[in-house]
Amino acid sequence: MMQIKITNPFAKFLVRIADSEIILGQRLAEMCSNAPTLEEDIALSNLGLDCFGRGEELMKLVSALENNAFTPDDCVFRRNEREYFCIKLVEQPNNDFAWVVVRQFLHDVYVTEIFKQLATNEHQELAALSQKVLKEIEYSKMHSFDWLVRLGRGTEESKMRTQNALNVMWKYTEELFLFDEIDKTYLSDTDAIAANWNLGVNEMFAAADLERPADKKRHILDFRKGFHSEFLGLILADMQYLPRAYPDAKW
Amino acid sequence: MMQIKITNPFAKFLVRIADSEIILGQRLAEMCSNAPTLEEDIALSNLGLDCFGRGEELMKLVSALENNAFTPDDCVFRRNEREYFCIKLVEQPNNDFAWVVVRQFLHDVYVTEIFKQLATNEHQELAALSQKVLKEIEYSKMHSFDWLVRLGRGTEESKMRTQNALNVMWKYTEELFLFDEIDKTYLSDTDAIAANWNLGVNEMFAAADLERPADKKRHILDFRKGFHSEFLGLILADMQYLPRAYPDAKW
Amino acid sequence: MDKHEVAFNDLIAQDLKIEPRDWMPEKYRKNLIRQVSQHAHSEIIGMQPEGNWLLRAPSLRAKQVLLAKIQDEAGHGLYLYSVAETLGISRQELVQQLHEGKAKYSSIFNYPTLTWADMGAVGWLVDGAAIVNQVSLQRTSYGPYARSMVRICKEESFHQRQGFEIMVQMAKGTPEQKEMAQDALNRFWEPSLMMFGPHDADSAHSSQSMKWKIKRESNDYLRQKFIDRTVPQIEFLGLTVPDANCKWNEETGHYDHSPFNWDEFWNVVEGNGPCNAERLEHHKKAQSDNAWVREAAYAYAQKTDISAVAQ
Amino acid sequence: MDKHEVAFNDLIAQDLKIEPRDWMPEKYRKNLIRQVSQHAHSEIIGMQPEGNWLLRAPSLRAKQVLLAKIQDEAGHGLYLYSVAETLGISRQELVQQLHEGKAKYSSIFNYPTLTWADMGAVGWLVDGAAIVNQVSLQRTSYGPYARSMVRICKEESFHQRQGFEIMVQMAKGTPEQKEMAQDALNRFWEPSLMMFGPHDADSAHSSQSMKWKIKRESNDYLRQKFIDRTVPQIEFLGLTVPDANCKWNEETGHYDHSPFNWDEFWNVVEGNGPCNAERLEHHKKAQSDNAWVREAAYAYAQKTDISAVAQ
Repeated sequence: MMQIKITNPFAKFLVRIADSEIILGQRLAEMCSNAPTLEEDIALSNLGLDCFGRGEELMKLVSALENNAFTPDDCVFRRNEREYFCIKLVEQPNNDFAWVVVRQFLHDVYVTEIFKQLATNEHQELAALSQKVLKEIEYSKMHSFDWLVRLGRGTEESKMRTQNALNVMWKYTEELFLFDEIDKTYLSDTDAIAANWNLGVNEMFAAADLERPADKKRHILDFRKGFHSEFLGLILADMQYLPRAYPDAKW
Repeated sequence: MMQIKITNPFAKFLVRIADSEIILGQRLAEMCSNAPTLEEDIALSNLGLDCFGRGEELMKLVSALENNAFTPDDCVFRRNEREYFCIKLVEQPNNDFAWVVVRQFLHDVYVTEIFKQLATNEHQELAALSQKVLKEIEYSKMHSFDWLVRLGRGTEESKMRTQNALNVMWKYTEELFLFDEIDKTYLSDTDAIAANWNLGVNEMFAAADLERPADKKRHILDFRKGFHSEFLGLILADMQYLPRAYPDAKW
Repeated sequence: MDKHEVAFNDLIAQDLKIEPRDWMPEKYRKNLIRQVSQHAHSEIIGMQPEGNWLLRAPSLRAKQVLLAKIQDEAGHGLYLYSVAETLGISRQELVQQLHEGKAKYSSIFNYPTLTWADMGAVGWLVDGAAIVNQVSLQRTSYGPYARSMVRICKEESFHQRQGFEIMVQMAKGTPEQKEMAQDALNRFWEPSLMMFGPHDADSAHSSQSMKWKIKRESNDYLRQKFIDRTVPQIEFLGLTVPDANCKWNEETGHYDHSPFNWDEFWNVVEGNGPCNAERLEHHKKAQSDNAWVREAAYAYAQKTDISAVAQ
Repeated sequence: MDKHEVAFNDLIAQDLKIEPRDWMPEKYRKNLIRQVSQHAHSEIIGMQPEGNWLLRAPSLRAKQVLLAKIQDEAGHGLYLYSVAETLGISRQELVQQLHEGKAKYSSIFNYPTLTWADMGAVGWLVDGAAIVNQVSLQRTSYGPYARSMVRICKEESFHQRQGFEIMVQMAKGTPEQKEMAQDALNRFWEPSLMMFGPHDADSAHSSQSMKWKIKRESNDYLRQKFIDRTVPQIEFLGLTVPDANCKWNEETGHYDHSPFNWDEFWNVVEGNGPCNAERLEHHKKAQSDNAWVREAAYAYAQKTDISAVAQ
């Protein structure tokens, strides 16, 4: 059994983002052949491909920072639930299409702010990657924003479903901003992230005629310590099955 | 990687039944905390426990016939899709409660006939086990029969859902009776199985006021050669995750 | 004080049982309904965190043990709902209260089960804490509840042993297994101690419940009993108590412990824990997805009744 | 013969393209709609057997390649629906015909994908067979269809290479991987050869289609071309052709093959194959589960149109 422990603080910081993108990619991949229209199927695949792409690039940096003790694939396919550090938001299921776009938008606004700050990071490769990612996310954000407006202002049913998805997933936005020392080391201004995120989502609430759910003090166990919703374990069971079942195989 | 190949013909025969019971158990376990009533939740758990129980006993016989080259757990948790030999019927999902009871009933009537013939098998242990199993199955069959009558004669909706589940799953009944040389070696009268099964299901159709779907010539690839529906692979991914992920661990 | 109340107080004073046919103060009835229904709902909602690992149980034995355990919990829930029914409330009403957030269940079930070791920790710690409480409730003043506790305790202690067995297997297993075992202990230790409820001084219902002998021992007493029993088991497992202040105190004859995070406790009780929304939603969905089945069963029963009359 | 028909026949005779604005015989139009829609539906339904392994793709690269491939198929479907639309039928009508079982799709997609090696076999054999057919259709007489084939062929041959790469990886991998590769080949070999359709003598639409140059090569010719190209690839992989009669024939200059199981072929075409019901049901469910989204988008478009007018 290969044991993958990430110890370098910069790698710890990056793997949080990498894991989040890969798990979101996995959720988007689930939508393949299940979208409302063929055009949307193609659009969601695009978003998924972008997630996997940047997830992989980030994982290469993580792997390099850990002296290539493991490959990016090892990192994705051989860590267990407690060794994953994705945000819980991206683990949430595709209960209906409203969940898909709400999850995407809340994520997009958040990572926009993260990558904006990383775009000027002194680590050249990371900075370059972040600049590229910002363009992808901008597209994704517009896409999910547009859908939220259409759903929020479409029919009674679409409004109700979208508000419901928001109410449920809102719970997983709090932890995004509970930055720890590691975050604060690599992000230039963590306060700005929360402030800008709030601007971004409030703009959407107004445009889509949706209600901002109440912010509450919660106890949901921090993703930075590898705490997850119960969904993650099930995602990993599928995702990791083959490499786990055939440990000697190359794919 | 442990390779589990079953070569003894008697073991090949038994593993078909064992696999079917275990996969059905897995489907019933999925219903845990999802049944229409608490009483039914308990009843379905009972059926599931019976499936796992007899699956394990049969797997012990398989293991013994293969000179204990592998344990019953190895056999369940370390064979892949193509090495499983369950009937496709039991792989079908719990789309709604009608699927659960239709699948159960079609299965129960079938294995009743199988175990009736095995109850007089010269293999003493198998005969004794079969006699015990027949009592369990009798209970299960009554239970699913009762539900089918209630659903078939309940509301418009329940009738429609039940007939639909029947129409879909009927397709997986044909292969049950395409007995091969191995089956014919260990079953005393394979013709009687099909005949009695037809009597049993026809009785149910009459009692539940449901329509018997048309029998057609089909090409669905025989489970006896390890051909499955796409559902099996996904069932195995969950079921086998832990033993695959931690090959050195004992549980 | 009317004669009914005198008779009731007399029964309580003599440590005799109150039975469904007996007169009882309205507040006693309400208090009991609250407690029994909370207990029943806990059994039912408690099926979910364990159900989460049912399909992934790593051996045939583990799978059967877990499924049988969850089935027992359903059975306990059923039994306890029927105890509540003797107090004049229907199962349907009880479930409605649960769905409306008016009735609570044990807050521990709002924590997620994240690895297989959690199946050990839940059985060993959560069922263990429950038993300590339930043993004391075998002497509760309401007869049907007291008798249900006798039966339930037997099964629960079986569950606890099975949970401990999983912990032994993990703690004595591979390094990864041991790590999972320690991690599960870390996560469930404090929440399971808080299961006994607030400290005696802060416990809203405690004093009246003790007077009526609904409750027989105080929260802190039971909690300490559980700690004193469990710490040696942790040592036996070769694991570390996840509380640096948890040491044997010669003076008190008990293990000390750090102050608990009651903010967290109340936050989770009030619905803001890791899985509160998911647990309730799961239960509601199972009910609503299957509404058509219950309607069909009802319709069939009506039809067959009518034809019975017609014959 | 009226002047339109003369002009049409003339274009066909000169190997020029028929364009949407051109007059065409009603049967030509219908025949084309049937063929193009069958092709479009095949792309769409073909997403499912591959989608089945998307969540289980065993490496980041494999996952991205597979997702991109399925996305391309959706794109091809979209493109082909729009080709059909130039013939005067809407996408909605086409999908309805699919759901009603009036329109077909390539029967190969009714086979299940049972192991990861199937992702190799599908890309290599199924896309490979499709390409052989599609290359010949680059010269089909209907302009939009011919042009779509040029673009689609480029992407398909990319897919085929990627499928072959998976086969190489598996065939040259561990013994289990090689076993999976051989098994996938065994299962997909004959069905992919039957993809070219019945023998020329038994092909219902062939002769008229050839006359109209919708179809440019016969089924048997294309099938033989595919076999001749693929057998050496099987040898390269170190795998065994799952047909003992498949040997090089010096006289014909082609590989021989055993007779095919046409009973199986027709049985699957008629809806009685391993996954026919599941494929169609999946497509219907995606449509019906998302009906509210399409309604919302429509309602929103209506509202914003009205407000545009009001301004």
